[in-house]
Amino acid sequence: MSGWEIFEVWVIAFFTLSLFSFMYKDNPFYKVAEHIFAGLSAGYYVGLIWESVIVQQLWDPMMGGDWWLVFPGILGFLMFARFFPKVSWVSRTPLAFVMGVTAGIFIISQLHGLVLPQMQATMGVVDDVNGFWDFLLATVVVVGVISTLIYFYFSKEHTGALGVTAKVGIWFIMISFGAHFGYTVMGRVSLLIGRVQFLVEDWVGSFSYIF
Amino acid sequence: MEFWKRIEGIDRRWIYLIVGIAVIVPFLLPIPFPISITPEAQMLYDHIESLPDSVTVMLVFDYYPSTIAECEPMARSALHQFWRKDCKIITLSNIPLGGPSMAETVTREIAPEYNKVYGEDYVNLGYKANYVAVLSGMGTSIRSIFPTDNSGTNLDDIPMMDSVFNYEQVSFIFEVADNATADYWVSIVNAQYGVPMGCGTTAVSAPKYYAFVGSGQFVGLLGGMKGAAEYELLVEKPGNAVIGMGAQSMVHLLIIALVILGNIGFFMLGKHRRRVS
Amino acid sequence: MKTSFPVAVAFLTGMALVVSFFFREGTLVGDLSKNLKIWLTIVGGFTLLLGVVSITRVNWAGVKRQKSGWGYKLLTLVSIFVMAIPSILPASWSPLFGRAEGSIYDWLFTYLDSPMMATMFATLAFYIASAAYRAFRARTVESTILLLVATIVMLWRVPMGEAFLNLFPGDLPGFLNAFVMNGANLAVQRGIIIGAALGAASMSLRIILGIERTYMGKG
Amino acid sequence: MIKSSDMARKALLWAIVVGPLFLVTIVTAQDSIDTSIAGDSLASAAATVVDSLDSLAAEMANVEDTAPPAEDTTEAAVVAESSFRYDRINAAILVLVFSAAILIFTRWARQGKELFLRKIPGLEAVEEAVGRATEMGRPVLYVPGIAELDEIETIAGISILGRVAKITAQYETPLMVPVRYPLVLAAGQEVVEQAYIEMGKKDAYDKDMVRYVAGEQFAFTANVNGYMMRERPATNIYMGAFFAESLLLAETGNAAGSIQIAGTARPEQLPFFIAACDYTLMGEELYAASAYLSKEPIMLGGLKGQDFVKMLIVIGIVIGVILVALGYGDSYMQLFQSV
Repeated sequence: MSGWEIFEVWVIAFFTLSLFSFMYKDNPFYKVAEHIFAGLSAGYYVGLIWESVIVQQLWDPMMGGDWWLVFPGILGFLMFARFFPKVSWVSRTPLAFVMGVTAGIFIISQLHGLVLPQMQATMGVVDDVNGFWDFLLATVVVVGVISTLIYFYFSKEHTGALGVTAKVGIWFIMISFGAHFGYTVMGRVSLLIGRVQFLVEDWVGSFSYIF
Repeated sequence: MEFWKRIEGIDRRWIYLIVGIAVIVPFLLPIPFPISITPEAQMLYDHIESLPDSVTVMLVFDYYPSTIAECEPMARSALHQFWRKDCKIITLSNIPLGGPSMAETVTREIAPEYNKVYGEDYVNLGYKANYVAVLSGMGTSIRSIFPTDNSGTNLDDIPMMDSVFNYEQVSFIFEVADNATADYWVSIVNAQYGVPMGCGTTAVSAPKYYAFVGSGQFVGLLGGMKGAAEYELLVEKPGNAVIGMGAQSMVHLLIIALVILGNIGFFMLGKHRRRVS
Repeated sequence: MKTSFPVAVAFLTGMALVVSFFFREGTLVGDLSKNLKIWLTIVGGFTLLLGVVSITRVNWAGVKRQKSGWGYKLLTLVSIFVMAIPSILPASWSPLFGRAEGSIYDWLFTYLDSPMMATMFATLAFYIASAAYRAFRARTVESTILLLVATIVMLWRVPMGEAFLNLFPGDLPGFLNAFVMNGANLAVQRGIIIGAALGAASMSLRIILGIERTYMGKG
Repeated sequence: MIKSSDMARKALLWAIVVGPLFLVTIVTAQDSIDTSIAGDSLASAAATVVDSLDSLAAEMANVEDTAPPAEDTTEAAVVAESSFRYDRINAAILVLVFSAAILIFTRWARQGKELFLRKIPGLEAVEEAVGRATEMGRPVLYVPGIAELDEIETIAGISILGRVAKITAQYETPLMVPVRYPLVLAAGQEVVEQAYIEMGKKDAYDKDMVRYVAGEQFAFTANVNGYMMRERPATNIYMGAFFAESLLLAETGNAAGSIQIAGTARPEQLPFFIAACDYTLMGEELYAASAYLSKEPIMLGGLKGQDFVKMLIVIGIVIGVILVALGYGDSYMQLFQSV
C-alpha cells in the first residue's frame, strides 16, 4: 500500500465513522460530514449535466447542424426565471413542457404497459392449473388481486360483502408487507456488511503499514 | 415486572452495539453453510444460457454506489455469463451518481479474463438525464439518445455499434437496479418493444418484482445479496455475496430474537390490552 | 397568458405523445414523440441545475448573515465549488479537470461521496434492529400477520435459517416461495401496481388537460 | 331538467361499460364460430367492428393531421389508415374509457353533485397532531417525499401540504418543509404562501419555511435528521414518495419524541412507516387523502373516476377468470395483449 492509498482509505474511514457516530449522538464530526456530503452531491450534478446534457446533447448536435435544438435550450434557460420574482412566471412554460411530455408518456406506459399485462397475467394463472396445489395457488392469486383492489376502493363504506373482501385484502396486504420487511432487512444488512468489510479489511488492514 | 420494564426502556444504543458485534464476528470466525438456489435465479440463468452465442445484450447499471454490496456481485456474475457465451455487451445507466463509472470499472476489470476489447465486444453508453425519455427514445434510435459513448467517442466510430440501431438488435436486457427504474424498463421497453428482460434487484425491491416474473415480463429475478450469492454459485464464481452470507445470517437471527424479546415484554407488561390506535 | 400558455404547452405536448403512440414510426405523427423526448432530456437537464443554484443561494445567505452554524454552510459551499468547477473545465488543460478517471471530480466522488451514501444505507441496519425491538408489536391481527411473515422470511433468506426451516416436515422454503412470494405477495403487488397505475394515469390526464396545476403552484 | 341530465349521465356511463363488453362478446362469439383465428383474434375483432374502429382511427388521425385536408384527402386517409397501429387498439380503448370516466366524474363534482368518499382512518390525526405542536410551542415538520414534482405522489404531498399550512397559519405554528428538488421547492413555496394569504396571515409567512436542503437522497436525510434532533419538532408529517430514508426519518423522529404521520404509495417502505409512525396512509389512501382533505372537485372527481375504472378492471378479471376456467378464455385474454 502506497502512502496515497493509505490516505484514501483513511479518508473513507473518517467519513464512514463520522456518519456512524450520529447513532451515538449528534456531534461536530457528523455535521462536518453532513455538510460536505450535501455540497458534493450538488456539485456532482453540475459536472454531470454539463457534459452529458449541455455538451453532448445540446451543443454538439447544434454545431452539427441540428439548429432547432436551440428551442429546448432556450426552454431550459427559462427555468432560471424562477430566481427572479418579477418574471418567475416565465419558468412555468418549460415546466409545463416537462410535465406535458412526461404525462403523455405516463398515461400510455401505465395503462398499456402495466394495467393490461397485469390483468392478463391474473387471468392467465387460471390457464395452467394442473392439480390441487396449482388450483390453490391460482385461487390465492385471484382472490389476492381482487381483494387488494377492493381494499383501495373509496367510493363505498367497507361494510357487508365489500367489507369482508376488504378485510381479506388487508390480510393479504399485511402478508405482502411482512415479506417486504423481511427482504428489506436482508438488503440493509447486506449494505452494512459491505461497510464492515471495508473497515475490517481495508482500514484495519492499513494499520500494519503505519504502526 | 421490573425486569421487563427495564428491558422495554433500554437505550437504543445498546441495540446498535449488539448489531455491530453481530456483523463483525462472522468475518473473524466464518461459518460455512450450503446455499440453495431459488427457481427465479435458476430461470434467469437458464434463459441467458439458452440465448444464441454472440448476440448483443444490454447490461444496465441502474444502481447507486450505495448498494454496491448487493448489486455489484450480480453485474459481475452477469458479465462472466455473457462473455462465456461471447455476447456483445452494451452497458448504460440511468443513475447520474456513479452509474457510468461503476459500469466502466467492472467491465474493464473482467474483460481481460475473456480477452474482450472495448468497442468490439462491449461499449459503455454512460448516462443521460430523464430515464423515461431515454428508455422510449432508444426504441427508435439509440444514437438519438446517446450520440457518443461515455468517454465521448462517436457511436459511428465504434465497430460493435455498426449493426446496432435500436432494441430490435438487442436480444436480452439484464437490468440491475436498486430503484423504480426497473418498472419503466418493463412498462416501456418490454411492453412496447418486446425485448426479453431479466432483473437483479436489491432485497428491498425484490418482492414487488415477483409480479413481473409471474406475468412473464421478467424471465427471472435475483433478490438481494442472497440472490447475488445464488447467481455467483450458478456461474461458478463465488465472490463477496457468498462470503457475506455468514454475517447476514447472524444479524437476521439477532433481529428475530429482538422481535421476540420485544413482544414478550409487550405482553408481560399487559400493554396489549390497551389497544393503541 | 401567465397560466394559459403553459397549460396549452402541456396539452399539446402531452396529446402529441399519446396520439403518436398509436402510429407507426416513420410517419409524421409517429416521429413527433421521438423529437419531443430528445427535447425532454435537454430541458430536464436544466431543471437539475436549478437545484444547485438553489442550494448555493440558501447557503450563501447563511454565510453572509453569519447565522449560527455558518461555518458548516461555508463547508457546503466550498464542497460544491471544489466538485463542480474542475469538472466543467476542459480535460485538455489538466488531467485533474473534466470527469475522467484521475480527475478531482472522480476522486471526490469515489472516495467521499459514494462511501458516504453507502454508510447512510448501512446505518439502516441498526435502525431496523431498533425498530424491530421497539415498534414491531403484535398489537392487532394485522400487525401479527406482518410480524409472523417478516420473521419467517428473514429466516428463509439466509442459509442458516433455511437449514432450520428444512428441519420441519414438508417443503417449507418451497411453500414460502410458491404461496407467500409468488402467491399472496405477487397478488398484492399486482393489485397495488394496477391501482397506482390508475392513479398515475389519472394525474397525467389531468395535467394534460390543464385541470391539475399544482406543479405551477396553484394548489 | 336535473332529472333528464342525470339520465343522460347514466346513459353515458352505461355506454362506457357496455361498449367494451360488447366488443368482448363479438370477439368471443366469433371465436367459437371460426377457431382458426383464435391466435389473431384481436385483428379479427378490429375487422368485425371495422366501422366503429375506422371512424375512430380517422378521428384520431384527424386530430393530428390537420394539414392534409387541403391536399388529396383520399391519399391522406390511406396513409393514416396504414400507419395507425390497430394492434394497439385495446390500449386506445382503455385510454378512452379511462379518460371519459375521469372527466365525467370531475364534471359531476364541479356541478356540485354529492360524491361519497369513505372515511380514511387516521386522517383526522393530521389536524390533531398540528394542534399538539401548537400547544407545545414546537414546530411542525412536513416532508413532501423525496421525488421530483413529476411524480404523482409528490403532487399529492404538495396538495396535502397546502391543507396543513392552513392549519399552521391559523395557529401561527412554525412550519418547516425540507425539499429535495427545486421544482418541488417552487411549488411548495407557492402553495404555503397561498395558504397563509388565504388565512389572512401573510405576515407570518416566511419564504424559508419551505427550503431546498440537498439533492442527494442521504445528504437530504442526514440534514433532516440533524434538524429533528436539534429542533425537536412536535409533529412530523411525511407525505409523498419515500425510499430507503423512510425508516431513517421515522426512527429519528421517534427518538426525538415527535408524533408522526406518514403516507406513501411505495409498498416497500410501508412496513417501516407502519412500524415507526403513529398513523400511516397506505398506497392509494395517500391520493384519496389529498382529495379528501382538499374537497376539491377535481381531486374528488379523479378519484371517483379511478374507482369506477377499478371496478371495471375487477369485473374484467372476474369475467376472464371464469372464461379461462371454462376453457373459452384464449381470445378474451388476447384483448389484454400489450404490444
